[in-house]
Amino acid sequence: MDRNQIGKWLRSPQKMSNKYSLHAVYFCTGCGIIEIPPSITTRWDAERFGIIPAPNPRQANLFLITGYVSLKTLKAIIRTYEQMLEPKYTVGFGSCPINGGMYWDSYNTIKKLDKYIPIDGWIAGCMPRPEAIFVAVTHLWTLIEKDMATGYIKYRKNYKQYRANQEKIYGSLDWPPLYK
Amino acid sequence: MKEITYINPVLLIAVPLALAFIIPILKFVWEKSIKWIPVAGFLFDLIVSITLIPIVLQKNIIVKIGGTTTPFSINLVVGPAGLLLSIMISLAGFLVAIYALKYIQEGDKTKYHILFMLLLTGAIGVVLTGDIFNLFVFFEVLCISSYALVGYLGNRAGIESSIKYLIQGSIGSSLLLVGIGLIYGQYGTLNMADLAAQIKTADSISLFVPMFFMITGLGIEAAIFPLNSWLPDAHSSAPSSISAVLSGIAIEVGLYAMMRILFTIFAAESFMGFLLFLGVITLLIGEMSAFSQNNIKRMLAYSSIGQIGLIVFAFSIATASGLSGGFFQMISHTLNKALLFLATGFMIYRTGSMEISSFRGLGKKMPLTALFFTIGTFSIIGLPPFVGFASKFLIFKAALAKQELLFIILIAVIILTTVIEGAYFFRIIQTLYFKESDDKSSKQESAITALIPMFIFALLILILGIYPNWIMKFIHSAASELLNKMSYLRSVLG
Amino acid sequence: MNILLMILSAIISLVTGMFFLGLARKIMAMIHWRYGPPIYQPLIDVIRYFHQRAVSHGFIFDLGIIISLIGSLLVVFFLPLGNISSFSNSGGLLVILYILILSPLGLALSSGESANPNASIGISRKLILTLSYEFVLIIILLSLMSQYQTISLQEIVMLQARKVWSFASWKLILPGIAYLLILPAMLGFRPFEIAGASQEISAGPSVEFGGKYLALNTINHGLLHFITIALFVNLFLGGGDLFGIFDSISGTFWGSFVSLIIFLIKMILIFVISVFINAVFPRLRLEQATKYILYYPLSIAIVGLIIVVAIN
Amino acid sequence: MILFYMMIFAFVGAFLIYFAGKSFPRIKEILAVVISFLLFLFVALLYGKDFQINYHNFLGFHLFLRINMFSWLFALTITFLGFLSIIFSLSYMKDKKNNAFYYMNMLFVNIAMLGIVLAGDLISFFIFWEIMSWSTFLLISYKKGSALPASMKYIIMSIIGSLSMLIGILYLYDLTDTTIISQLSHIIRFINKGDVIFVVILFSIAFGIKNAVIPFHNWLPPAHSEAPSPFSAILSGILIKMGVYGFLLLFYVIIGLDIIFHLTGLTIVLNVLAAITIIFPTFLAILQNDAKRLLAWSTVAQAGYIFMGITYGTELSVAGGIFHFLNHAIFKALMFLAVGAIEYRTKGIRDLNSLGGFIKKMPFTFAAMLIGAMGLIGLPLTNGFVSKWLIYKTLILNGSPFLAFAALIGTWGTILYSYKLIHNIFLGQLPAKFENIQKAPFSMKMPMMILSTIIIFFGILPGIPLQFINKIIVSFGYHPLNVSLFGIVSDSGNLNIINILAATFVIGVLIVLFFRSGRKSVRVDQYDNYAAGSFIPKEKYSYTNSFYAPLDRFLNSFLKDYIDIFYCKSAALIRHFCNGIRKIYTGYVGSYVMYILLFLAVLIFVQLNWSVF
Repeated sequence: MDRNQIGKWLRSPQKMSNKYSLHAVYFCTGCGIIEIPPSITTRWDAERFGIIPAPNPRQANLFLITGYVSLKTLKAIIRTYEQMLEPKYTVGFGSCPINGGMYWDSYNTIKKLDKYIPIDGWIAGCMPRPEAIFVAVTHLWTLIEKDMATGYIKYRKNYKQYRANQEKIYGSLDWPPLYK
Repeated sequence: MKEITYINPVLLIAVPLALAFIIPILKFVWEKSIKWIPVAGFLFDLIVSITLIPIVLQKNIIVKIGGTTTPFSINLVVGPAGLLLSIMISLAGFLVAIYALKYIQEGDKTKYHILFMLLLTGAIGVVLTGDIFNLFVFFEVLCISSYALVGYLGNRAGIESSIKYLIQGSIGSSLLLVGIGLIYGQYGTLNMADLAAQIKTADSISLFVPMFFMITGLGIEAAIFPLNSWLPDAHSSAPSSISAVLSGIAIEVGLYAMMRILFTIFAAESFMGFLLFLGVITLLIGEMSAFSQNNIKRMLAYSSIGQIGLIVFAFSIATASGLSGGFFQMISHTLNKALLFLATGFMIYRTGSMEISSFRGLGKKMPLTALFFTIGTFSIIGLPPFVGFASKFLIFKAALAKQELLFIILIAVIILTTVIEGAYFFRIIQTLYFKESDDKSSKQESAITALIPMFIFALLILILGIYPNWIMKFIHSAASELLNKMSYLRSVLG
Repeated sequence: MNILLMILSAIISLVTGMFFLGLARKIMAMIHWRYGPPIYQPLIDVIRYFHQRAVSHGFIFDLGIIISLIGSLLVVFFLPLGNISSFSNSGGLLVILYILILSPLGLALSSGESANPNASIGISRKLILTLSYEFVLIIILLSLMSQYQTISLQEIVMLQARKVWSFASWKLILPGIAYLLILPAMLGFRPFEIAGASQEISAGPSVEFGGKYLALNTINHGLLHFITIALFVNLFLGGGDLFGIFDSISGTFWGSFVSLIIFLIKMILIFVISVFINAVFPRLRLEQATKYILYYPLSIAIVGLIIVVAIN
Repeated sequence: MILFYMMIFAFVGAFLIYFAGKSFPRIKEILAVVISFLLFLFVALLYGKDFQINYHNFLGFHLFLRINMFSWLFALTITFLGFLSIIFSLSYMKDKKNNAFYYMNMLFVNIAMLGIVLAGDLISFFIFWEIMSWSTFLLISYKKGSALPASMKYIIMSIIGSLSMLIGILYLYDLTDTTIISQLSHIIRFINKGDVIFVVILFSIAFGIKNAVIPFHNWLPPAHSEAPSPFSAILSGILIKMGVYGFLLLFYVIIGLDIIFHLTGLTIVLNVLAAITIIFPTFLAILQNDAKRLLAWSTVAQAGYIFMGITYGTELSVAGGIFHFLNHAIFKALMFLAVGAIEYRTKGIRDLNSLGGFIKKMPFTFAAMLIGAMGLIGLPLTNGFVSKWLIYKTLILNGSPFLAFAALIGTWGTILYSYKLIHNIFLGQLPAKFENIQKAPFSMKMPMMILSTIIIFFGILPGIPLQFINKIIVSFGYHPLNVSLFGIVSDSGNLNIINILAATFVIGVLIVLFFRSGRKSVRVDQYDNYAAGSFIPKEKYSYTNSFYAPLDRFLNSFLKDYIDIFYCKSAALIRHFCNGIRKIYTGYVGSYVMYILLFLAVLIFVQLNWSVF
């Protein structure tokens, strides 16, 4: 961990601060959320690494999608994701967001979340342990370090396609497009 | 001393009286002209009275009728007080007569004009006479014609209140007559000055009883508190032009007669304390009764009771300034109340109802009438720069000049009544201007002959309100004449 | 000279404010038996916020937060920090009281324009809570001003150094206790963490703040901690005085330095106590908080004021 | 005679507007603006003059008009605000019927107020006072409907007040034999204390009613909220300040310092009343949901500050009171005008629960309202700050901490209701029905702009108005304040605005630079807002309805306008009683005859038994 290397801070304060100030949206999509409380409290203490749950998406830059994504939840996920400020990072937590997991043939869950919003990294497993979150975070640090956590840029670039995918499910969305 | 020539004040009574009796004859000759007769008569009176002012201000004019010397002749004493009232009477008579040109449409017009002239002639007689029995006679002329006029419209309410008025009025007249009789029995004279000379102070019971009889008798016409029950009915059911005269003139004449008797004949200083309270109670009762009235003419009638109470209060202060205040209040009340009744008359005529709520939106439909009405109310409440302010101001000033706690308390009561008065009059103003009427018909202004007298009244209210000094000298001398018994005696008896 | 002092006090207050925020998190973590973030974690957060691409809801959204920060910094200049005081002589406590208004008002305007009901609820709660503790605060300040017969904060500090700290004088101990009782409310700490309740109304007034807005807001938050406690230390604990031990070097550079250090140590002590309170209490409802403040601290403060007035 | 001709000119002008307005609609507006501007100009040119003239003779009283620094300041404020609100009326009244009547009465009120402050004797003071009362009555009634009971309340209170003043004047006249103010001030020292107190009480009722001091305030909230907004500005800005003028005139010109200082009991009572007048209306204002009613209660509270200032009686407090009068006239007029602009654009909506988000549509009005509210709260760099500072300081240092507490806590209440006003009108979500609201027209913007500028100007350079006020308090017999251009110097704590200004400016620039150096933010609309992941429901996503709900619940249980309730109850009682009295006239002639005979019988009986007469 290079948190106290002042030289790095002076060279790229943005990157460094993004790394060590990951505030997560406290958003409960599915059963995966059960792993969050232990990870932020005494046992694993995520605050050591500057990770705390943020009260709302405007103040957060990390989006953990914890568990299966139903059609109804997806709408909220898209909305929340769009309201987060750039740069922002998303991590799919558990196998359900990756491929539907045990809901692989359910009629109202999303199988591939990254069709709708960009995902910077995945934590596989059902369910992953809190340690996995920390592993994911260190990977995310690396990605940020190497300018590879660019999901939000991808989203902006391919917004038309994402929007089309979103609209395919819902017909039309309540809100106007984020980008022109 | 060089004799100054002047028109004989007898004409003030004689001309209208004669004209009144010409009317029925004229009816057969030229019917259209009869309604102009009162106008002409009172215009004449007005001019004559005004020309008399400078003379009267120097000394009282004594007119002897019947040849013999005072105290045995029938005589007229034209002092400032009498003349002041006679000017008011003829002014009101003149203007109301103009008003009546268009206003009186139904009933027997001949009767109306005769009675109207008789009423005011009687009033002039009362204020000018120097003889207690003549006073009674003129008083009866006034009363009887007003009984008849109250019932003039011939409807149920009119007749009913006319009868009521008649009953109470005749009781009053008889009491007055009894009083006069008792006095005559004791002193053998009817001349006021002579009586006054013989009665130094009213201390014996034989004097009090006739005094009480006379006060009660006159008090009925003067509408003092327990004696004024006829007034709301009578004033509200008479035609508005008559209500104007009754309210503006008749009760004030009654009051004047009463005060003349009290001050000049009996010099009853001790009785004034009682009248003070009576005045305030009359004021209080009048205004309070008016407060929740919905019938506008009744409201105005009750308001007249209140105003009379205030005048009684002012006279009962029994100082020169108090009497000036009283006289000024008389003038202002005549102007205000006549104006209000005249305006109300046409407002009722146009809406066909006496309910205040039916006057909604009249400010749009009859702008001038409503404006005059507003001026009248502002004045009667006592808002500057209208005449009502000056008169109330004088009364307050006179009362406070006594520097007694009693007067401060009484004035507090008067303030309360003024507040009540403000409350109900401002409510009408709001109704006139600020409430939307249901029907959207166009302007229906009063007839021009009605607007002219209203305009003159309003103008007088405004002018006297701004320049009260113009008449203050006259009023002061009227007050001192009434207050100063000895100078009256000297001027009459020589 | 004055400008140098201004810059100095601004820097001190900003640094101390951020330090307080970090300290609070660290202490809380320790009480939770956690390791906790580094003490400079709030600084990292602020840097991160500052580099994010924020959304704005309009001109007042920008202006309000700036006004808020201006207000807080202005107050700092009116507070004597040890012997350092930029212009604590232009208006005294009354001006401080008024400028203290600026900060919540700016925040209120800014979050009001964000058009989020959570923000409005938060502001409404904050204003009501402030109103209730302001009852107490005003009485406390009035007792002090009546006792010392001045409205200048600097003079109050000097008079304490000359005689005895207000908190130690029996006449002013009641106002001091009342101040301590409302201190958590002024700091927005836990029994009174009502306006910025993050779980209930999504951080209340700052719900739409992100990016540089949130950065300014966090700095402002630190400053408010600083101001509240500095005011207490100045009013009751004699400012930078330590029983007159360092009187001999007062007026010199080292004198000022020592007094500043003493001042900061006192502040940290008070702050730590407040954080302890924050750690052990649950949140109250607004009605409960208001009622509490209007019952206990207020009655204590009123008794204190009566004593002061009666004795003078 | 210039003063007299000015008044005549104005009165004639007012009538001219009415009659010209009937036939040529455009002319009346031009005339009204021109006349009010000329009045302002006249008064402004009279600066520094000190003379009095006898213009009329009324029932043996000589009526005077006079001008000096004291009346000049008030006259200038009156004509200035009158001019501005007439300009504001141009668009506000454009579509209304019968606006000739409105303009005429507007001028009447202004002239009457001018007459009050220029009156050189108490009789003309009273006459103008009454003219003001009735013309105000007509204007308050102007909007019909619920305005009618409001104006009734006003006029009844007003009559009570003016009559008690009349009694006071006449009582004073009996004692001193004069009503001329300049003579009264010499003679008054020969009157005994009891009489002075009596006169003060009588006058205080009148002035207290106009100045809305509790317990005489009940006419004000309905009257202010129901009057047309430009007139509310006048009403709140200067008309109720005639009470202030009256108090100043009574205490410091007529009675004078050396006597008023010895009436300690009286001043304590007045001070306590002032404190109550600050606190209760402030909290009642928080509960209001009608924008203008909120401002009206706020006016009552601010009038309390002024009253506190002028009755406390130190030079700082009197200066503060006069200055606060000036400031309050400016910012409250501004706020009423701003609400008027909203009312004009929304076709009469001023319910705080149904507005919101207007900052996007009427930014200028918002700025005006914000500056007005800042002045009202008394934030530094606005004018309200200096005047309140003066009052607080003297209250604290002269040993009245409880009064100071009332004043200071009132300020916090002020923040609450000001913010509620701003938030519920301008901030929050804009309801969809107001999507097409337009900006305020120029004739509304101009007065608001001028007033906002003055607020800031006086706030930064308080020395300018304070120099005039200094002259006034010197004429009252106080020592002058040590006023510099930017503040006040005194031995117990100075005020220096320039420091605050410089610091604000420097910090502001630094913070703005810092702020600008961050990434540029993206502008989003009100629907792009955090709503727990859902798209926000239109019309429902707003927190304007009962903004201070917890406080409302808390206060509603015990805070009511008890005095108004008392007055209304007693009015109902009087009405009931009056109805009872009317039953004396039974309509049955037999009882009438009985009254007559009973009267006679009682008179004779009493006289026979006790010979009272």
